[in-house]
Amino acid sequence: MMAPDLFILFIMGPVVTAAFLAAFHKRDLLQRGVSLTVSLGLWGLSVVGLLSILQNGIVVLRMGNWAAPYGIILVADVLSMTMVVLTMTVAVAVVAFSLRTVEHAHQEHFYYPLFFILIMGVNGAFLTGDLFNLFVFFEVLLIASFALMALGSQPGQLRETVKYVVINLIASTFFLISLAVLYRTMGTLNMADLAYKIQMTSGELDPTLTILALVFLFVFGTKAAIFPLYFWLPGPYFQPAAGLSAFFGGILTKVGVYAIFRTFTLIFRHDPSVTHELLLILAALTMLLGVFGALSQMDMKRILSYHIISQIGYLILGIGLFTPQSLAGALFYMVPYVLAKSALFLIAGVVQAATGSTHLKAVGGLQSHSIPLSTLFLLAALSLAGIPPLAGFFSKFIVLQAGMEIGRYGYVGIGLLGGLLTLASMLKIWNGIFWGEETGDRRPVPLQPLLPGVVLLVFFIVGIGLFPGVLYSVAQVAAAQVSDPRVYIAAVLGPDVLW
Amino acid sequence: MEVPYILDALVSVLLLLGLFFLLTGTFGLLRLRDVYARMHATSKSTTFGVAGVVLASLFYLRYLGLSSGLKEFLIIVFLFLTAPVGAHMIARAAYRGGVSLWQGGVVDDFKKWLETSQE
Amino acid sequence: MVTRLFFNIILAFAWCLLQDEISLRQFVIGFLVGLSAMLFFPRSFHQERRYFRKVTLSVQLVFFFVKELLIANWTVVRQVLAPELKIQSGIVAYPLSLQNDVLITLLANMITLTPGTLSVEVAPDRQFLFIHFLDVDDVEEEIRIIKDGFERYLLLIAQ
Amino acid sequence: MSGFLLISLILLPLLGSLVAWPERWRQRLAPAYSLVPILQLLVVISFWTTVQAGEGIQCSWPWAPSLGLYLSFSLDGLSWLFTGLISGVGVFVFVYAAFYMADDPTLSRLYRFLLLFNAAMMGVVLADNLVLLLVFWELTSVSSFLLIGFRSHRAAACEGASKAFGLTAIGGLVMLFGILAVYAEHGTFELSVLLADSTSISTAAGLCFLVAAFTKSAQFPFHIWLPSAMEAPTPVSAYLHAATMVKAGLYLIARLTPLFADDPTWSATVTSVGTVTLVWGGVLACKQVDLKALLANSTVSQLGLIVLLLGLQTEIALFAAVLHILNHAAFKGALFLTAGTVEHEAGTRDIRQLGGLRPLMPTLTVAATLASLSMAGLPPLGGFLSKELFYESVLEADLLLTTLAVAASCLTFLYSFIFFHGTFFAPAFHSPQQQHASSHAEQHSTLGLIAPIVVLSGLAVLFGLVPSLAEALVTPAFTVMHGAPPLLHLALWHGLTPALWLSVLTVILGGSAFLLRQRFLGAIREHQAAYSFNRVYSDSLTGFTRLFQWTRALYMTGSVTDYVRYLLVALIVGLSLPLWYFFGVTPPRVDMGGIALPEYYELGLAGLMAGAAVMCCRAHSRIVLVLTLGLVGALMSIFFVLFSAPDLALTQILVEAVSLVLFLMVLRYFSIMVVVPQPHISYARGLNIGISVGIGLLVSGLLFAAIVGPSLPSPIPSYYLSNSHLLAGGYNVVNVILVDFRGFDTMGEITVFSVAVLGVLAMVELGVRGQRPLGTMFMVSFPSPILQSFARLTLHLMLVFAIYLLLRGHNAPGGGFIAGVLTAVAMTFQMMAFHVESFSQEMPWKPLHLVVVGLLLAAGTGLGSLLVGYPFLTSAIGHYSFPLLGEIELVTAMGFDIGIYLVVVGTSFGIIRTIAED
Amino acid sequence: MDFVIISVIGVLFGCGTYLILQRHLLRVVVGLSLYSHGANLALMVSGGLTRGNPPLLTTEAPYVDPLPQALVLTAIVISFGMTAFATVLAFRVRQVYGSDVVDELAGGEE
Amino acid sequence: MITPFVSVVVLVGITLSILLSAYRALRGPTIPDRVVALDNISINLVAAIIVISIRAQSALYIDVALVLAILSFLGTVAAAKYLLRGKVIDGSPLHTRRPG
Ligand code: NA
Ligand code: NA
Repeated sequence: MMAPDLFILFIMGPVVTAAFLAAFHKRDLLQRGVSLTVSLGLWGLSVVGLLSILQNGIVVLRMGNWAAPYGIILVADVLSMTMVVLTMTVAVAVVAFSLRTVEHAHQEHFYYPLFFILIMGVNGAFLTGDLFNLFVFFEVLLIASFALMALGSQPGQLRETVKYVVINLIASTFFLISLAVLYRTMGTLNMADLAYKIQMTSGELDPTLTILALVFLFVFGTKAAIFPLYFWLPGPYFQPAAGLSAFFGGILTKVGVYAIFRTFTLIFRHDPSVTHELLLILAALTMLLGVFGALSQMDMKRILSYHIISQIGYLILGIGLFTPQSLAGALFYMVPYVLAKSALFLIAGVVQAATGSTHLKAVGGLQSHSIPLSTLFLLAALSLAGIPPLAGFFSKFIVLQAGMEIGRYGYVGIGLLGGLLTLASMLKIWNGIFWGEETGDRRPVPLQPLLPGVVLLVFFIVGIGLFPGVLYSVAQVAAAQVSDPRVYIAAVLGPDVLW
Repeated sequence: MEVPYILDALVSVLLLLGLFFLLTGTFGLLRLRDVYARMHATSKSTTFGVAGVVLASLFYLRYLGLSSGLKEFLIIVFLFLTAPVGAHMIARAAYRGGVSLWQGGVVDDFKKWLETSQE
Repeated sequence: MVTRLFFNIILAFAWCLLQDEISLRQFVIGFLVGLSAMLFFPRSFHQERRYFRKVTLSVQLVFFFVKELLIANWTVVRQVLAPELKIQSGIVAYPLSLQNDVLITLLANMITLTPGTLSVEVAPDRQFLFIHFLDVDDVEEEIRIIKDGFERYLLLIAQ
Repeated sequence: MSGFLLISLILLPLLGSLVAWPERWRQRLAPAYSLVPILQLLVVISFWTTVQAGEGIQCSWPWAPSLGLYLSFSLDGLSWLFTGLISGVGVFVFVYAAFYMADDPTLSRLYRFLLLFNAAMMGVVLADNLVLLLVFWELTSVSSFLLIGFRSHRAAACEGASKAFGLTAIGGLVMLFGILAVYAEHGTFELSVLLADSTSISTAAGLCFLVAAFTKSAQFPFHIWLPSAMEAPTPVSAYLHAATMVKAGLYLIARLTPLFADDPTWSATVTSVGTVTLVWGGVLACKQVDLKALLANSTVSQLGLIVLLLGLQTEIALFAAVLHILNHAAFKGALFLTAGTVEHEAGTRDIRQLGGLRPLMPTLTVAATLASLSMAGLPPLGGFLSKELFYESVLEADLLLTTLAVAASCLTFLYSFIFFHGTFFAPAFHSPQQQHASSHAEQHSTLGLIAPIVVLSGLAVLFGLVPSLAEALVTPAFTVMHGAPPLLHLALWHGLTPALWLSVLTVILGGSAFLLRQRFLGAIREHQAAYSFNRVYSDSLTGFTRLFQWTRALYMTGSVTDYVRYLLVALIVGLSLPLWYFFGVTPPRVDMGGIALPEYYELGLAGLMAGAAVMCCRAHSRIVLVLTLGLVGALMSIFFVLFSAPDLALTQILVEAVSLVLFLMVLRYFSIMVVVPQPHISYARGLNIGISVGIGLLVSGLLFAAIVGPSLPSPIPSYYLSNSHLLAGGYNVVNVILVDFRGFDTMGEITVFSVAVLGVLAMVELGVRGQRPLGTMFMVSFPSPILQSFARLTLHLMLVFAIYLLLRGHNAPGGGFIAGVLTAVAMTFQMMAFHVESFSQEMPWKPLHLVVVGLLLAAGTGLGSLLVGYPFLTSAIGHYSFPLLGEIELVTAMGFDIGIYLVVVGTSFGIIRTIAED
Repeated sequence: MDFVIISVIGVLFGCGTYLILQRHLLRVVVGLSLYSHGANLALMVSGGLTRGNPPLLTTEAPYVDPLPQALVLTAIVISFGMTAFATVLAFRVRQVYGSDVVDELAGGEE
Repeated sequence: MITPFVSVVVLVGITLSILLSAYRALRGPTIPDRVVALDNISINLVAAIIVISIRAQSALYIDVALVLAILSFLGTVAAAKYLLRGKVIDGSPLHTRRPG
């Protein structure tokens, strides 16, 4: 259906676009037009790509025509391609939102080029089948996010960028350390090759692998913001412009989650009773502490920032339960949650545009100001809180169903409690911003033009809620591919690999 | 690879000579009383010491056919060009930065000139 | 134009040095490389004339310098390793006859590399070169060597 | 066909709620929404024969079969009764609302929310799939939330809405747990399958459903949300919070009753919760002075009564339960609407300020009194019938229950009388002017505000006078619950049964309490319970928020130092355990083969490196810090030389040079040469040192484990070594890896590098300039002619050297990056010797363009291979001969390398220039 | 040799940590640089520090493992970009805030 | 064949020389002293690289030595300029700044 070579476009398309836009960084119309066109085009392409993979199986690209494990390969399986589709969906929404909201000075200072580099890094991280290459793409998305976070050089931005930079660079260093240990022990960096070698050995590497699993968990967990590594997140994610917050909050931490997902299903599956049990404990603590933090806040964007953490907990829970159903659940969780989170951050941006603040005490009564806005918020927020029949409900439903099936009632209970507290904090935002006294200055900004991006995201939230079976069947295929590493290994190393 | 003993001896002597001057420069750096005096040691002895070592490698590697020795020559030229410029830059910076001569110096034309040109 | 050509030829030779191979092929490549470097990184050049005389003088200067250098290092070794340090140092203004910056640079460098002296500063009007003397007892002797030795050669080259 | 008719009950309101009239006619067309419940009622009536015959209607569509989800609906007697209630009461409420909010511009929105609720409620009672039921169940909560908070500018409304949503959401989540448990046990969500299956659901799952039912039906201790929900407009209160939504819980209990027929835990839980709610609600109702609050608490109490009956599970009790559901809907609907009309006309709902409305509103007085009397359980009204059955049920049970039942009925009697007496019959409280004003208002009072009440209380009377009507309506529902048609028959006169005597006793006690109410009511009303459940709720809410704020403030200090500490301590703690296991529990056999022994000078260099690192820590002035860092970098390159890595050594040195310049350039913005006082040895310093030592040991330990632990052989190095020239045309394997084998890494790497310049440009050019640097404290001095002449001479030599390194990169140490940084160093040196602009303005290009061209060149080299049908970055080798130059080997990877070169030159130069110009 | 280098890496990481935990932003940046030096050495160690010729096919076998060298090169370049960014960030923070003391940059959590 | 042995001796000697210079770099007392000491160290490192390449019988590291010499010079000049003017690279002499 889709030529395998075209999958490179999800990585190289953005970078060529970025270079082009950087060259013409003062051309206003060009910047916006090209950005929208390219993001829409890549979005469409990503959907076609996903369909193609669902139909024809995993696509493997050899960079430079070198076979694994010698060259770098890109692997587009359902999991990674779903992430790419998700990324591009959010990207389209963010670009649509940015067209109207990005300050002219910021646009002239490489807002769009940096954003496309960010997309390149994210897509690269999702698609790569090589751990060192994953490191490289992590760095790509990191430096793009550094630059975007600091864009504007306001004191608050610079301050938070410092935190973000320091923490992430530390994590990156340990990523390198773990790669060093990995190469020393396993003699390869290719994920499929690693998985293959681990499958072929009989336990003598297990202690080393457990150590490695923990270092990788530290690295990816820091990026994903799980307990006890999440402390850095809320501050920096509060700062940037709303469109970026949406992308950061929606997609960036998910790269870390994806990496955990990938490594803990493909590579570190030697001793789930240690590694995955640890994931479960961390997931529970992440879920609770994140939402506790959210409840303690009085600003919409801050509440949303803390919620990122809490929701990460659910995803890790799905991975930690480590059954095909729970993995499908984790992937299913990812999609609506990312959509809702991004939509909510964009809505926060609209609120900011309309009133100049997102603080619950400074704003109020927006419901009467814009019914579409408040409806969109409610749909996204209730989805996040897991209220049926919105997509978020089924996310929670599937993960918890998986937990019930293997009798992990405690974690199911914590998951439900987390859902309740999420609802409480969403209601807090609703009460503070959309209901209550009409406070806060109203700026004469037409809000309707800011909404198409949000509408797109909410459309999918509602759509998935009404037809959960579609995404679930995708998630099941993904889970089937992920649960049995042999599928992945055979796709990468060739079907005639010796077992 | 084997080398004729005369080359072996030449290289060893040059190396040891180089080391000797390098160490001399460093001793000067440690012993002399102010930064200007110390720079005398490093700009001359150290440069000379490196030159000795480079010469050793020039002969050695050229004999082994690994190098025509032209690049080593380039290094020597470069070192002899840069060491004084560097010393000059530090000296003027130190002087203007207020690092005084040891014991105030017996003669200081520079100070006089600076004072008159400031007026 | 001539200066540039001369410089370009120097660059081509430098290329051959780097390649460890002096041949026409490398020279041509070196010339092209040097040309492109000069095209993409254009900088102004001083006018230079009478190369051959200058080259001869330069070679003489090099030999003179190497001789002084050897003496210098021995002096420094003696001073550094002497059991007692009884050095009276100071900065002396040396009146310059040269006016060309490149040649002043060469002079200053050679002064630094010779015993007991170190160039500290050139006056902006090129009137003086300020030299740090490790031992001010030898000032006259040193200044004579500079005046009659290094600076004389350089003045000849400058003409 | 009947299936579609069935789901039309849900689709009609759902579609209706999506209809938005155009702004101009919105107010006038709003009442048209009332057509929906009317149509629904007709549909419900059309099912009468089916239900009467004891049959049901089932329909099902696949939704997400892989998840066990089906859109399956079923109608039986029980759901039919509820559909009737929803649509029937709906008709009255919709009509009433049209008049009640005639001039309110939000009426249309109210209708749409009500329709949404209506659809959800229909869904709850019709859903056959448990998940589907939960979907509608939560939808009722959402619509209730929107309706309670309808007057969103009032803080109390928002608070009430959240409280209702929050508490019912607890139920929803617990129910989800129960549903999942059921699925884990039985593998299905279909109610009909579960009900048909003889294997019963486990008690634990059952209790989950009960919690949901209790929250929804405002059972103790979740009852607190219902009085707060009275902030909703009165039609909403009548519809949701009296007649329908609160009965969803009852529906759920009733629906599941057959499954728990012999479950004592279920029965005991339901009965006891119902009893407590019954009594406690009655007490609270008596205390109230607000008409709606009184009714709300009475609703709590009445719901408790029904729950109690459902828990008893006897035939009489179940029959009484369904009967009372019907009766309660009628009289409570009427009473809520009465409260609304009274407020609408008199402007207040405070019972102490009301009174004497009888002459002004005679019709309303009659209707409301009859409804109240029905609630009080007096004959010949509907309430009497159900109360008689209630007494019979408790008499069958035990004495304690009977006593409590009588007490509760007395309370019911009392508050019913307080309600209608206080409103209509008590002496007027108003001053004459107010009286006049309200009577003036009453003349405008339309039929629409009275008629629905009259009809509803008429129904309450009718159910008493014609018991067979009520019996006919509830029998199908009862049959579903009980599994068999009822043996008993309703009649007003049952003979002198014990139940009748209890009724008499109730009237006597209740009547005396009413007469004596002045003695104690005032005192009770004044006396605020020291600790109500509402207080518990709000205090725990604020308490938790404070706790969360406090704990967050404890660790979220905003200081990056703290965050780094957490991170590293987590790492130390997390990794030391497996490392201990690795070395301590299963010590590996150390294989020293292949590990080279160090030479003396290598040890010395290692010591130097360690010393330099420590020197960095101890450097007091920043410039020494920076220079020492440069020393560390230089030593790194020596290590690379020792490790036979010339490319790395070159790269490291050059990078160090540029970094050094960069550091020195920004240094002037920091306090220069000021000796930074070392912090005193303190807790923090000790902690820092501890963490530092820990991390150092940890990293060493980690690598030590990697070295001594088992390892697998790698085919990769030998592959690279044997194929680098053969397949990729390069002798420098490292460079071939960089531009070919793993060229994709390099693509990412130069992207990182390019972004650095974009980020720096943006960071420096945007935002405020801030304070000027401390440059003024330095002596102004002229540029050094010595340096300048030297710079002039060396620029092109260095450039030629750079190009030499670039071109030879594929076969010898060098390559795009090294050449690029060397070029940047050369340019930096020019800028140092001259002014930044005197150099940069002479250049015929801009750094940004160089970056872009380089990036596009690198990308283009890779993408070019796509055009000829090879994967991205596939390289090609060609040999070409040129005049004078001879034969030259060209590899496309060279294009890639040149791209790298351009990016690196542009970026390095761009960054340095940007800072220099600032 | 491996063990010597491992010890050096440990020292680099220890000192890096100490600097990262210092009060001044510039020291933090220097600490991060020490970290990346340590990580690069670790990558070198991962190839096994066997004595051999550089992986240039113009010299004679045995060669050392070329892959770690390529990885380190990439890592050096990336960390160079990162350090450049971080340095300029520190400088802008100092400019805009008037302070580079990390404690004074605390906040942002309300 | 005494060169291999002599080269080790020389390398140890150079290491010693570097260590002694490091003492000056630590002691100071003035910043220029430290700069001079660090410059001396890097020149010693150049010598070390050359000796290592003699030991390894490889000309590959000559380039490294050359580049290190360049770095050493550049660092010294940069530090000197920093000490002298606070600015490593001077802005426009005419103070023609871009607006912004
Ligand atoms: Na508010
Ligand atoms: Na590279």
